[in-house]
Amino acid sequence: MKGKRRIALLALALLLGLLVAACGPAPAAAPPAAATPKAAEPTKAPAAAAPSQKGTIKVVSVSPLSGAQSALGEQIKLGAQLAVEKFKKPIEDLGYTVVFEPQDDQASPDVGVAVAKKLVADADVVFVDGHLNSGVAIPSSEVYKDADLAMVSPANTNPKITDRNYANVSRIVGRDDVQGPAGAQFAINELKAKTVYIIHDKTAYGQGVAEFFRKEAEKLGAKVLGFEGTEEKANFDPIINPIKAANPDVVYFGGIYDQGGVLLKQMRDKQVKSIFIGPDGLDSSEIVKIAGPAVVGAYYTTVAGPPSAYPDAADFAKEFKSKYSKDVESFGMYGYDVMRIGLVAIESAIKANGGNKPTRKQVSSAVRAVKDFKGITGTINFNSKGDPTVAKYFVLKFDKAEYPGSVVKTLDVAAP
Amino acid sequence: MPLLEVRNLIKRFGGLTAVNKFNYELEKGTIASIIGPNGAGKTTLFNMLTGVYVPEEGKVEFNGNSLIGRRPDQITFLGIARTFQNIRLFNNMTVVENVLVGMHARLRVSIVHALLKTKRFQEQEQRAKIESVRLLDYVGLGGRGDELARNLPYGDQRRLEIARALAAEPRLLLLDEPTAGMNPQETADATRLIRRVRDELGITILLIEHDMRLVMEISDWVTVLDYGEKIAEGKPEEVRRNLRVIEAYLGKGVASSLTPEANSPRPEVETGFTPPDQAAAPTQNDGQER
Amino acid sequence: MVNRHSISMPFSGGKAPPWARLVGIILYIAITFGLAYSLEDILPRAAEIPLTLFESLAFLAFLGSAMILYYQPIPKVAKLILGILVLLLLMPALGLRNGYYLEVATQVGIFAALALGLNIVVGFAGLLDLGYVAFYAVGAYLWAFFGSTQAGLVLTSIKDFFPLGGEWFFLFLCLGVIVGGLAGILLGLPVLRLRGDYLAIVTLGFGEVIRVMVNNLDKPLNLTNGPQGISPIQRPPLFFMPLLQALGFDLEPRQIYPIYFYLLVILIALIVIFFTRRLDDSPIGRAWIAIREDELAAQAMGVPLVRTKLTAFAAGASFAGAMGVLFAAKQIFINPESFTLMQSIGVLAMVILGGMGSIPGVILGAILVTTLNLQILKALSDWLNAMRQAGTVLNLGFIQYAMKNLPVQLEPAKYERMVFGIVLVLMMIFRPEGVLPASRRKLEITANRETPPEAVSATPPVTGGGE
Amino acid sequence: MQTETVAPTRAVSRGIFSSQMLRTLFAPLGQLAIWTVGTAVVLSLVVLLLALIFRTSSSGVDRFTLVLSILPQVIVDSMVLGFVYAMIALGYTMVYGVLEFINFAHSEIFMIGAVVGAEVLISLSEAKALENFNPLLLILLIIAAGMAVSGLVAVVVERVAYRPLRNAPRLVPLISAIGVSFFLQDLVRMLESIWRNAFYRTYPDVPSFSQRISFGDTLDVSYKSIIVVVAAIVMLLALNYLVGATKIGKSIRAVAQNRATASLMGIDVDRAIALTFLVGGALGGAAGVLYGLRFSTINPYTGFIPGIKAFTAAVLGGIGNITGAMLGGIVLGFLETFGASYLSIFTEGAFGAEYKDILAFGILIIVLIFRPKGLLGEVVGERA
Repeated sequence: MKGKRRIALLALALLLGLLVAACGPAPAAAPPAAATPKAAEPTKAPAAAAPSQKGTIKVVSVSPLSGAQSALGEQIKLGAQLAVEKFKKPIEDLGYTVVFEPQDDQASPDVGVAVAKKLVADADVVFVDGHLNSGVAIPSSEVYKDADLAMVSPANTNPKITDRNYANVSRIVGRDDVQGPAGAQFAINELKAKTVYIIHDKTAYGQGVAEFFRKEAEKLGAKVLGFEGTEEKANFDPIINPIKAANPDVVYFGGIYDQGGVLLKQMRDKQVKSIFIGPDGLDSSEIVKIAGPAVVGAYYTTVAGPPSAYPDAADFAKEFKSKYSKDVESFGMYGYDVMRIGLVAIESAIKANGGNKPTRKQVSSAVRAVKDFKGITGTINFNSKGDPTVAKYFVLKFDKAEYPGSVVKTLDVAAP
Repeated sequence: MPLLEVRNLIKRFGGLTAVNKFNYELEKGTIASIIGPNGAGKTTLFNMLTGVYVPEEGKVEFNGNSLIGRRPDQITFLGIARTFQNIRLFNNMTVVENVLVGMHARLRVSIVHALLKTKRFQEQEQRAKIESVRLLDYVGLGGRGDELARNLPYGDQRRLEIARALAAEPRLLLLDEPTAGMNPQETADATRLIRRVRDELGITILLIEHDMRLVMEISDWVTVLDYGEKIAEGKPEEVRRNLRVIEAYLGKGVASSLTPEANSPRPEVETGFTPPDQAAAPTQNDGQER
Repeated sequence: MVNRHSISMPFSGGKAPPWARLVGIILYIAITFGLAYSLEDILPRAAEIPLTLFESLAFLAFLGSAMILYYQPIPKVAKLILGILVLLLLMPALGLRNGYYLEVATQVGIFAALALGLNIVVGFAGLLDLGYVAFYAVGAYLWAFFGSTQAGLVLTSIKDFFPLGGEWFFLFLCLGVIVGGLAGILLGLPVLRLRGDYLAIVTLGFGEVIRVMVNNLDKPLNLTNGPQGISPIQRPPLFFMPLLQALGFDLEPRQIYPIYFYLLVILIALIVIFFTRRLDDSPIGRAWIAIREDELAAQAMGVPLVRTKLTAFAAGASFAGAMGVLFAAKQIFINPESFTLMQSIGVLAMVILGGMGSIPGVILGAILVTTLNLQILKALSDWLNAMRQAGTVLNLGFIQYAMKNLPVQLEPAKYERMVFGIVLVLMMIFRPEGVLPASRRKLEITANRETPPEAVSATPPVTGGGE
Repeated sequence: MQTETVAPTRAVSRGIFSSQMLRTLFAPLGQLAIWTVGTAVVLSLVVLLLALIFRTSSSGVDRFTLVLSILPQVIVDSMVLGFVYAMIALGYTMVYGVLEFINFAHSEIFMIGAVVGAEVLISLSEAKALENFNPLLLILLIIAAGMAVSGLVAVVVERVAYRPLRNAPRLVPLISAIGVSFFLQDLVRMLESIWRNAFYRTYPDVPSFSQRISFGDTLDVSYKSIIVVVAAIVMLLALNYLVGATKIGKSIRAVAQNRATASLMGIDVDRAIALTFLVGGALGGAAGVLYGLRFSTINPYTGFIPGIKAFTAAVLGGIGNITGAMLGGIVLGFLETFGASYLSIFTEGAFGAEYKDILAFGILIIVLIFRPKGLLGEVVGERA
């Protein structure tokens, strides 16, 4: 009985709270930003100074900000944030407030879809910079597609992302069916590997790229001694033992650094001397922290070259560092470029729409219409599927226990 | 042919033989008691009769069916219902529902009928409910059907347990200390009820009891267990005079100092051994029943 | 008896006459709906004002109206009309305004049905099942397999049949019930003899086993496509499209589907509620509860333990199977990540929070946990984020805290587990019976004899009274 | 609870050095050795036999040489894992023995130990103090830190979340324990996030631990593995002494036998239970440190899977039985490592290490169904 009454009271309290909240200008925050040293923050100042006449435009980043992969996701978010801060001016000049909303998909498809639905429901959201994981991007983009919401991916390399031919889904990175084979070609042609052993992390991404690696390796005549998946995060003993027995020339790991680093370290601990290669999931400074000296000699392929590979990127890297006191990594650069493309597209869509707020569809087509965009990661044009017409692939090697490795090979490959 | 026939029943727990080579016959229509000090194996015996324990050896026949290897619910279906030493009601169900659960063995139910609420199902439910209310009236709980079982006073809980057991329409009713913890008035009521159940419903009754007055007053036949063995058996007055019985209860020295002619068990005998049984019951009932 | 209906209304005392209650509830619905609908326009936009948070709370209050309605002793017709109004009219209207509301409502419906299924197992029969989500996965993969090209990869000789058309969805919804139930029996048979706490761990293990299997059964035979997941999965057909067009609604499928799924979910959830109530009020339901209360006594009363537990397992699992089919169709894409232990624990938290064995309680639990997860925690995160970006400084009088210094890791949305954990512990310690505890049904036959007529009339005759 | 099989009660009165005493203390060691060797031999024979029967794989690889070449390594890895499981399993089994309750949160106690160990090592390494430390001292320091914090957390958890529920129906404390488990995961994550802005922690390299002893090509034992095994054995002996031969142990055993009676005998039941949690938690914490040391990365969710497996080990050995838990841990470590190492060799990749985790669940289910007593324990089935 008491319970029911309590519920009713709760409901009442809630309602009253809402009424109060709705009537009185709310809460215990001290709004005058000008009174604080943070007034110089670029985000705040214009919004406060010149409230827009034409409404709000929201651009978002969606990436894992929590969990194992938050180190990668955080880069995307910070890159995008920097881009918004630096390049929102033209749109604000057109009379709109630009708001940046970083979202967390927790690297989970369920959360990703829920976030996508939330974004779609917010009419102000016109551009999505995300996701990190293909397994999340694929179901989420189904939601974006129903709303024509433009999504450009800074990281998803799974072929399926663009192979569905959705007009609103694009990416500025390469594809697993190029990256995996590129790794295989490098291993077999350059490193002269005869035998390979493949491990993957049982995620859509890791297993996907591992399978492309296997196909290409078999095609090139290398012998695949093993192909195993594991969700294990710590104890790789039972996986390493058969590798040790098989003694392959190359061990390829399809997956993310949080597992890859540990695997590598334990492999070296057990005196497995095979060459270690992985995809762009290993492309993070964390792998050096995890594997320590064991990282030396390992290779990784990536679609995102290190700042040193891009001449324009040096200034950006400096700015990033000074702003967030963190070194920029490749996904930060891609997150930054994607957001810039988004802002450019929004601006042109507004102009094409006679200064009125563009529809999502208009923004989506404006994204595809972006021509010869000079990003810090290269010049970008989209093909009809949404892939960049030409994508760069890098092979890097850790010469010492320091991130990033040095570039040993660069490939320009047209999208298939 | 006796209603219940037990031959050579043995139950061991580890090294301890709880019931040893127990033989027993129970005729239809009797009220029989099993007495004995704590740990004598009475409840173990009940648990074997109702299928909770599987005996190591021996056979149990009820009404021509062997009970060995049958599950408790199957034995209930054959016509044996029981109550428990420490009341085991379904505390968070209403009084009527407790009785309805007692009818479970007799209700033919299928999920489909319940989901579709077919006419047959409704009629059956209606009949069951009417009967439950009647049973509650019978044991003197009329009008309390919608209370939660746990809210009943102690004596009424005992009665409800009997009503619940009666709902199974048993031929044999096993009562495990039906008056334990009752005051004299409640005990008298319970005694009357037990007798009525036999006389009016024709149900054979086997009870475990520590209250000697009750046992002597109500029983047609008394069996005494000690350390798992039957040490005496007979009409109440015979058992009362049996020296081994007195020894078992009071120890050798005391027994020899007592005259066998004592009219009734002394009050110390009644109360002397009931409390420990009750004291440990709430927390340690599991161990207790072994 | 009388108490049972004495839930006090937000706008009146405990003993208000029915008309006042009616007015009250209508007012309540109107206000919460209005707030959820128009807060967006009312509130000024500023980083410091948690608009989405207020919206979520308003929406939660609106969702709660269905619960409050349920407890009102107002004429049944009025309840029915208001219920239909809330669920079938106002909710879709909110959905058209803000699609996320509809998504949340749909998820609430899905989780309510799941929680009701788990409630049979945990709440009624007292069997702690920590792998409940396995049955949900079974249903989801059942439809995903046949409703996509996946089946064609395995059954190569008849691969042209796949994907099965959307109209098969409805058949599979029924198949989901059966397959889920069978899975429940298969799982239950070996483990139901175990004592309660062991059962919990073993079911947890089974849940993991199913997830790992699904994740790995892309070889040797590609049944599940492993971690890549299966997509696209067929959706049920819009067979009523012509009717809508005839009525002059010219809507695109993508506008219709959210509402369509919402209605489907509500329909199924209602069926589940209906069935659960019927089971609860049958010998089977009583046997479940008897087993929960005292296994030994139940058995001694003629309740066959294993069979009764199996029916509970199967009944719970069959609901999950059906919801799984629906989930697959709604998501279009499924992969093993959707069927983790966290999901099982989330559903368990709903059951425990609301009240084990209490049907309205469990629904309330589903509403609270789902909105908390999907809306409130996220809204809090967004709010903190906005303040952080805007450089807000909190003025607490004696201390000034610059939001910018708040660690990014401290976002409420990330601490789902913590919330579940706290809910479970606090509920167990302070209110193990839940927010809305189960109350046993009164029986009309005794009610007629024993209670004043006024109370009886408040009891709907068909079901024998409110829960 | 069968602790009396571990140690006769009268041991104390005979003085510390009596032969009875020594037998009490070291009998489990012998048992442990027998089981370890026995399991290793049996499993090795099984895989070798299988390899002989199915000698050539479809691609022409000789399975026998393949199997044989890694066998020593597999056995060593099995032992390491087995001892870690054994130490975690002790926490489950002790609490179960005393309270008949599955302490679901024990896996998080283990995790907390691992995190504390990592933080101590990281702090030392950041302070550049690692080199100056005597390696032995360092080991003792981090294990002690992990034990202290874990033991303390276990006691607090018992006080806050279990004690109020001690007389509640069985499922109530279990649900509370599940809640605690999830709460602790996120709590650790939150604290680490605030403090370190990251919650994936890596044990820094300590050069003196990273050395290895090589026996030719096939076997290579790192110091870390040796540390794990030795530390585990020392802990197990210490526990054995504590439970079997001290007053504390006696009070714990008394409470396990019969709480009501123990309390009548003047034993402080609450204190004995708290001590049980302290000891079990400390062992879990030590196991966490060793686990982290050996496998290097940990996070707030590290505990869950090893926890479940250790629980399986406890059941396998006969829950409530201390020696059983150790043996169960060993056996499970062997089964898991053998299974995962060799499955893919025999199935040619169709099934492999990805089924490693569900192997333990499979064993759990099979044990519970067919031998609920475990290897040496009490009956698990429902009491009447």
